Amino acid sequence: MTVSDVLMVALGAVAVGAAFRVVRTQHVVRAGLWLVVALGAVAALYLVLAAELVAWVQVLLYVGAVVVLLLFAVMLTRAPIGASTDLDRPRWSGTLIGAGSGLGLAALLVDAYRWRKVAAPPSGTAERIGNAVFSHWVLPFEVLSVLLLAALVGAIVVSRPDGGGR
Amino acid sequence: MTGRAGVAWLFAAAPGIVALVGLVLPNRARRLAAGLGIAGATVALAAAVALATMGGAAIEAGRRLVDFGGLPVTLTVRVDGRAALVAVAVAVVALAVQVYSVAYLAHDDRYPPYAAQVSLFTAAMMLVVVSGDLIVLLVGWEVMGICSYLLIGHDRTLPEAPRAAVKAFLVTRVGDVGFLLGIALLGLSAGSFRIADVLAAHLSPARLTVATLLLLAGVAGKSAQFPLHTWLPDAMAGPTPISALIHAATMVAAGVYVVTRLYPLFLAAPATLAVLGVVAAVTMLLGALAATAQDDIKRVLAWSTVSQIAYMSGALAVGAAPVALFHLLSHAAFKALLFLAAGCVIHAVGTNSMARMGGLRRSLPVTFGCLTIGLAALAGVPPFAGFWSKDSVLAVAAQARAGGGAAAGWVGWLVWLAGLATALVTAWYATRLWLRVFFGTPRAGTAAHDAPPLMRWPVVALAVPSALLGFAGLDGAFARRLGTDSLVSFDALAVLPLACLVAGAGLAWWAWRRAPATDPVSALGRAVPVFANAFYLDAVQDAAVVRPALALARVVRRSDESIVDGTVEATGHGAVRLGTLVMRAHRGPLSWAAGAALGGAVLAGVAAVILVSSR
Amino acid sequence: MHPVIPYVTAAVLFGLGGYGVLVRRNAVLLLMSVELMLNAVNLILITSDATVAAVLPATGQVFALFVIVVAAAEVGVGLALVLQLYRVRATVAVDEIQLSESPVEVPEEVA
Amino acid sequence: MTALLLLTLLLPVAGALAAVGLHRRSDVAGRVAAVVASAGAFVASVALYWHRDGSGWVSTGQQRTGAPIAPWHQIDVSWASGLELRFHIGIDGISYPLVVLTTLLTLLCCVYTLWTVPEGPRGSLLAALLLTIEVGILGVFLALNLVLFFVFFETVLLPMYAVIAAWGGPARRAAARKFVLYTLFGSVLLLVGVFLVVAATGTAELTELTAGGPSRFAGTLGHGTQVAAFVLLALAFAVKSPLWPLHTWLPDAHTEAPTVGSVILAGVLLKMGTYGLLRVAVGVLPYGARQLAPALGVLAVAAILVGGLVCLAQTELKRLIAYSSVGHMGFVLLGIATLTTTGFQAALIGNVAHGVITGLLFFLAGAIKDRTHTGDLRQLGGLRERMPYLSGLLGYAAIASLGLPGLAGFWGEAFAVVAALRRGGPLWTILAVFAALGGALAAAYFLRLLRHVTHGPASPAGAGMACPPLARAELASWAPLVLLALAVGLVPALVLGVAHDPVQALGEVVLR
Amino acid sequence: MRLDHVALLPAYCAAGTAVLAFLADLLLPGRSRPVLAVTGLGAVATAVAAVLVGRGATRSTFCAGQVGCSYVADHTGALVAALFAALTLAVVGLSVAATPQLPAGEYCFLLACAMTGGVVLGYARDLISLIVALETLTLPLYLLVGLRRRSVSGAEGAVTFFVVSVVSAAIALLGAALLYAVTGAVHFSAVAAALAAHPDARALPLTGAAVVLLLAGLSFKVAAVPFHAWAPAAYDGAPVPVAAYLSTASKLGGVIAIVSVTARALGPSLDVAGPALALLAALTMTVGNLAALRQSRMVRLLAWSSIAQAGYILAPLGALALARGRSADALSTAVAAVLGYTFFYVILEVGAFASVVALRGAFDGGQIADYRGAARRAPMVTAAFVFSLVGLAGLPPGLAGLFAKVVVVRSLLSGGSAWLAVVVALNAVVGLAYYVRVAAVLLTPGANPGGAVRAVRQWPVLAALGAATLVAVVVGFAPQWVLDAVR
Repeated sequence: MTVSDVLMVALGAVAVGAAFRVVRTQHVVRAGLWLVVALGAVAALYLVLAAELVAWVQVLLYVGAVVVLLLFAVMLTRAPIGASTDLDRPRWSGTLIGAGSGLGLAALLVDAYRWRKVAAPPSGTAERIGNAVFSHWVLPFEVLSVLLLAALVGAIVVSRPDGGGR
Repeated sequence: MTGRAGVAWLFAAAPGIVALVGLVLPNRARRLAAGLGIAGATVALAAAVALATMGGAAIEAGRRLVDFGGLPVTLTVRVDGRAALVAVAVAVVALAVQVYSVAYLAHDDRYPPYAAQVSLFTAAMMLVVVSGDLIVLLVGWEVMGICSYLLIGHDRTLPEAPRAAVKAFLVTRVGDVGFLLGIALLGLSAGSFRIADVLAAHLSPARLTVATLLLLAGVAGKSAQFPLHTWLPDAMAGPTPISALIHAATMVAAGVYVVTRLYPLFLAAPATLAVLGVVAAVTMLLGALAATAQDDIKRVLAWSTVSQIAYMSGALAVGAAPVALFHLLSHAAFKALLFLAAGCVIHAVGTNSMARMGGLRRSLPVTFGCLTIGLAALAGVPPFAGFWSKDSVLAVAAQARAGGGAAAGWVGWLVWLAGLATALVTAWYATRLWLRVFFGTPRAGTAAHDAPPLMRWPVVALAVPSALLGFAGLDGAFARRLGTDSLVSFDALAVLPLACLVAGAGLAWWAWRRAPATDPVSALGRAVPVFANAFYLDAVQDAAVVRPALALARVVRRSDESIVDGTVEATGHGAVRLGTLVMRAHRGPLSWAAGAALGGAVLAGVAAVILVSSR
Repeated sequence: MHPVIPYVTAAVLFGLGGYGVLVRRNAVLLLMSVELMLNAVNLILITSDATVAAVLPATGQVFALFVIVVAAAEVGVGLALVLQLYRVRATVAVDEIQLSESPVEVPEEVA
Repeated sequence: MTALLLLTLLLPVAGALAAVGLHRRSDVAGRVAAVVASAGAFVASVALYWHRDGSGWVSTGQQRTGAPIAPWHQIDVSWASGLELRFHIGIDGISYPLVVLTTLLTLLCCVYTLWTVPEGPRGSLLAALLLTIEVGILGVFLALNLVLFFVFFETVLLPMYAVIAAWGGPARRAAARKFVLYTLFGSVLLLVGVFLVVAATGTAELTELTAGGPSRFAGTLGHGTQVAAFVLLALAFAVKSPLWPLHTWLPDAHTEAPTVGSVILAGVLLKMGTYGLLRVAVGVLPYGARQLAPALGVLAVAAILVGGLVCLAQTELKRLIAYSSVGHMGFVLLGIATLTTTGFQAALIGNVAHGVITGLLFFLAGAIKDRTHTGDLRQLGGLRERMPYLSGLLGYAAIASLGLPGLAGFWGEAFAVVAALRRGGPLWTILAVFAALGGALAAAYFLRLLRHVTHGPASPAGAGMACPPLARAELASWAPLVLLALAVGLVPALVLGVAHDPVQALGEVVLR
Repeated sequence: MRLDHVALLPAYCAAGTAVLAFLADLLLPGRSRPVLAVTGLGAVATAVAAVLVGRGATRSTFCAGQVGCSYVADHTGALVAALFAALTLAVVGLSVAATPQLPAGEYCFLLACAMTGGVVLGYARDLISLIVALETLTLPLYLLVGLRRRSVSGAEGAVTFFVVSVVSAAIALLGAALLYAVTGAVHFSAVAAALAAHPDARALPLTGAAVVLLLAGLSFKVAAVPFHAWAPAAYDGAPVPVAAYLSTASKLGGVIAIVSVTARALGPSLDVAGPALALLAALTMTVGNLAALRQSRMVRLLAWSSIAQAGYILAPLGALALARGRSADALSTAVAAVLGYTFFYVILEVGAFASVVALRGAFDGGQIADYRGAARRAPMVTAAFVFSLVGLAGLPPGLAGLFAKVVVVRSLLSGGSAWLAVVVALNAVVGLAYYVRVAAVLLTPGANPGGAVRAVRQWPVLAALGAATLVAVVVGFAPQWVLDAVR
């Protein structure tokens, strides 16, 4: 166990714990807040794994934007602030499938990697990633721009209030 | 094709063509139809007589009709002396029937099809007579069956006619199953269906026995031999001339004729001959005994036919085909005469029932005379035709008792004894009929008088051969045409049939004398219903064959609809039900869809892992 | 370092996300669960960069970036749709959205 | 002469298009166009006989060409090479009688439709559908490419469905559905079977596939494949023929179909199954055929017996005739199952005879039902009093159908029995005996039918009904069938003469 | 890095169409026809560009040295791109009936964005581009489904579609990520090379799971069982032209993605992918057909039938389940069969949906019973509809559909998968049961109680229908053109 291992275990525990709260809490707003914790812990994990740029993008985009968006949605749909009793459906099938997928995947990964040790990868600085993106991944980048544009326009047209002329 | 072969074809072709024309005539073209029918029969008769008198060697000519995978079917004519003589008999009877029918069915509004069917019947029989190919023979054989069906069912006023017609065809058809199989077996063994080839082929004894036994089934059907005789008495539902046609020269004679045609095969199969002998003996007595107790004049004659044909079978069973043919010819003459004369009686009194006849000899003198000749021939009174031929049959049977011939000795004994007993019974019932119809006090209400000339003349004409044909048996040329040197031989045993005749006739006369008003049959006491119902064989047949078949049919239909079709329908319904289940499974909220996707992925992953690990 | 630690973390996150997707009735909570799943994928991608000799360096991280952006776009669109649903139905409970018309109607004739 | 071949196939297409095109403007004109087109096709198909190589009408049986399929005329154009599909059509002695029968029956049906249109949409649409069906059937008989054969095999399904569903009796929907689904079940198996063969051999040309028999494709068409493919093809053709126990679509379809639909269905559509079995299944897969012939034979005899027994207990006129078809096709299939040249010949003539006779029977049954508005045997009766000619014709047709020698039906049935006996061995002997008994059964139920319908007392239900005499249309469309039944019965070489050589060659392939 | 702009021309055209549609709406506010016309023209231009580029030699761009290229403009790609453009054009034609109620500018923009994703999809040769392109194809469609205001079923359908799509995307991404974790590559050729080079990696259960998860995630797009449950709800909630797009273009995208990945990247792991696909195909066609038997709404019936059709589409790949089917030869046959079937299918499906639009308008497919008497009201449209249905059932006169089935069965038997061929064949029987039911209703004369057939007379709708029917007829008689095109 190296320092990074200890960190990863700790952050992983935080992420998993927070994620557990996200899917189990009876408070809609708290779920959003726990999500912040979980995503933050994952971002920290990225840092440990030397993916700096991704980590910061995660913090900015997820913690900054997505979660805020989600909380807005919670408010807009007039979700109760306090605890609710009817947030969940009967959960045996969800438990079965969720546990199956999670544990099965974990088993596969454990089977594949055992307790193997690897060297830490070179740091994923913005420069390196940027280089990679703009030397090899221009096509998806460009297509992504169309995607984002479509998402933008679409989200606007769908959320535009009624009586907008059309 | 030689000219004589062409003449031979004319036997069948003339009535056949006439029949086809007649079938499309409108119902009102009565005279034309009658003329056509008579013309057809006349041409056939002329041709037959010409060929019979021409003599000369047998004709065998033909051409290939079709080829079934190396099995050729040929349109072959094969005419020898026998065929020519039988053809003459057929033509004579046919002509007589055609002429007779004009008057007998004077008020029938569907005469053209009737006349055409009679012509077709004649043509079919002629085809059987002349054909040198078994398949073509089968054509004639079966067409006769269907003509009998049509003609028996002709009378629409009789409620039992359709039933009798169906019965006639079906019973013979059952026999024909065997006939077809027998022909097929022979044809396959010989590689050809030509009779000449079949006769020349070498068949193993077992195969030969099987084939001839199968043929025998068909013969029994057509010739009304036990156990397939049940159709014949019922066939009386047809018009009387048709009965004459069926009984005298066509249908029932065909069976016997075909056996003589293929006789070498039968001679080589002693087991078949033994079976034939047993059948003949049983049928002979059965028919004669049944004839004793009938009230319907036509039924008496019908049962007598059964019994008389059995004489021919008996002759065949003991190895004497010429004698069988001799009896066939004389029987053709007197049985046609009997039926046509009986028709005159029926025509005169308007009923078939002998209980309502009696004392008719004065009002119907011509009919009386002719019927008397016919009955005498039937009973075997010398010197009428039946005496000579029946005596010949008994003589050959007596000879066969010693064994060493074609058949075993016991077959000869059986046929001989049965023949003698039958001669007695025949004399008895012939006398009874004669007395009941023509003597005693008249029981009919209306004043009867002799039939019109068109009916009278054929009867008179037929009386001639009935009386005289027997003498032909003494003629060497005639015998040679039938295939033997001499037909008639007398020895000491010839007295026995005469004794039987006298005994039978005497018993009947005695019984009648005692009480002229009552039926002599009452002397038989409790046996009467048994005889009248022909030992209840109809009921047996009904219970053993008809009812089970119909029950089976109902079961099969029901199971076809419920099981076979039910499976199909169930498959369809099952698919729809499965569809309902699928839809019911999809009756969930959105999360169900997501769960299916995730769950499906998990399952697929598990499957893949198992697949990879098991490699 | 032992890559199995982040891998297992990712696997558990994915499972929790799946659980959330299936169990949550509130559409917004459902979206949050989806985000957990996508994060699990990203974590795997990032970790892979450390464990595999990639033919192109840092492909995993690039992939993860794209995934983050796609996920953001999806969330934006998804929330818009959820809000629209809320406008027409006044609820965001996903289990009130039925997959099939109810009741299942029975067509008249069968095979 | 290839133009004639094409004309035979295209004239009905043109007629169908013309009839559809005209149906709004003038229904009568559409029907006339259909009659003209079908008459043209008939003439063209008959004319195919001339200008061919090979022997005269009645073969001497001596000369033989080597290949089982030696077309008189053929057209061979590539269509879709990726699917091994070639537009390869040709005619030979085996297909010629069936082709002429098809064009003849369609012509007669179109003529019939000229005067009599069953209740439903316009008559010209019915005529157009009949012509479309004709194209499909002709295509099946003419195709020399397996894939093309399959395409044409499928072509008839929907038009026939439409004919039943639009012009049929009260329960037409269900009957039509059953027909189309059941027979599609058969044809999809055909599809699989065809491509099993094509995948194994790499060709779909019938001439090539049948040419060398097993030797040519010995390496590629293994025994297992042959058996599997034969099972599939035999199932497909058994459904179409139909063979017991796959027959239950037939009675329903016939009972509900309009008269002309029944005539086409029984007259020629069923023949696609038997023809396919003979030409494709047996011709291409002789080993498979040899392996499965006993099973086929047993089922065929079962069909004969079951068909006969059900008829004996049947109470509906058209259903009875339909079940009698099951029995008759049983004889045809028995002939094929024997795998002897005798059996093949019997099957061929049985096919044609059944087409002619059952076509006539359905015409007559339709006429009776039209007049009395019932098909229930118990309510019919005394027909010969009220409609003597109709009942006479019915009697004729029934007698022909029960296999009376001298009429067309005899040859096929008798020689199927002969062929079974020829095959020898206990099994086939027993089959022959039972088949012959089935023939007696046929007599029983047809005479029962006649006893109910023509003989017997007039039924109270039908007594008061007005019974129009036979119309000109009826006579015109029946007369050829009446004559053919007699002509084929008297001169079987009309059908078999041309078939002798190809059957002989086929027999050699199969028995090698 | 030099870009080959010629190769990228179709993608540019598609993206340009989106921009132009948006601009047209800005410049001509409130008028829908010009916007639609511009979009249609853009689609035509895209198709032309794709065909022109495809006729030349194969062009590659966005290459990473030896590793491989992200974008390869070969003729299959050109066919796919042209097909996407043509389908978009047809849907634009159908949308004429819808735009009075929908915002034309945004509608066309989203449609064009989806087309862009589809066009790129055909050319994409790495997992990242593939998934991004697929998302670009899909994401606008959620919005299009939900675009109709105040439509409960539209909003519900959109959310359903969205949720299942996102979950499936997560699954596909998981598969892709694991595949990357195993192989270290995302370019198809590199993945295949890595899998081929490392048998031990191939033997890893993780690899098997990765392969299957990737395919499972992608199967969502073709609406294969069990990733199908969104389809009926989404189709029924969407405007009919959008449903047409979902069942054709979107499905085409899924097919291309699966085929691309299977044939180009997973070659060495087909022993895992093959059985999975075979099972998927068999399950999909069976469930789809059985469920379709029980539908009473027209669009739902078409949705279920398109699920069943997805099963047929995937079936040829099921031949890869057997070793005999995994030769390079059999693989290319199977791929050609998939593409060929898809081609025939999309044409017939467009015809069917176009007929629904022509008979009922763009928003409500209605009950099947509502179509009674359609033959009298609109005989030609009904004839085209029946033709399409019959074609989908795979029977003459719908020769296109018949040959489609033939293609599938042939490729299956070439691969030795007779069992799957029999499953396909039996499913065709079940399929006919409902197609023929619909056709019978259409042709049944008789009173139409609600007067529910509202024939649409706008020419673009009829033109789209006519064109689809015409193409179906032509390729029915000349199937070889299609077979050559997909080879």
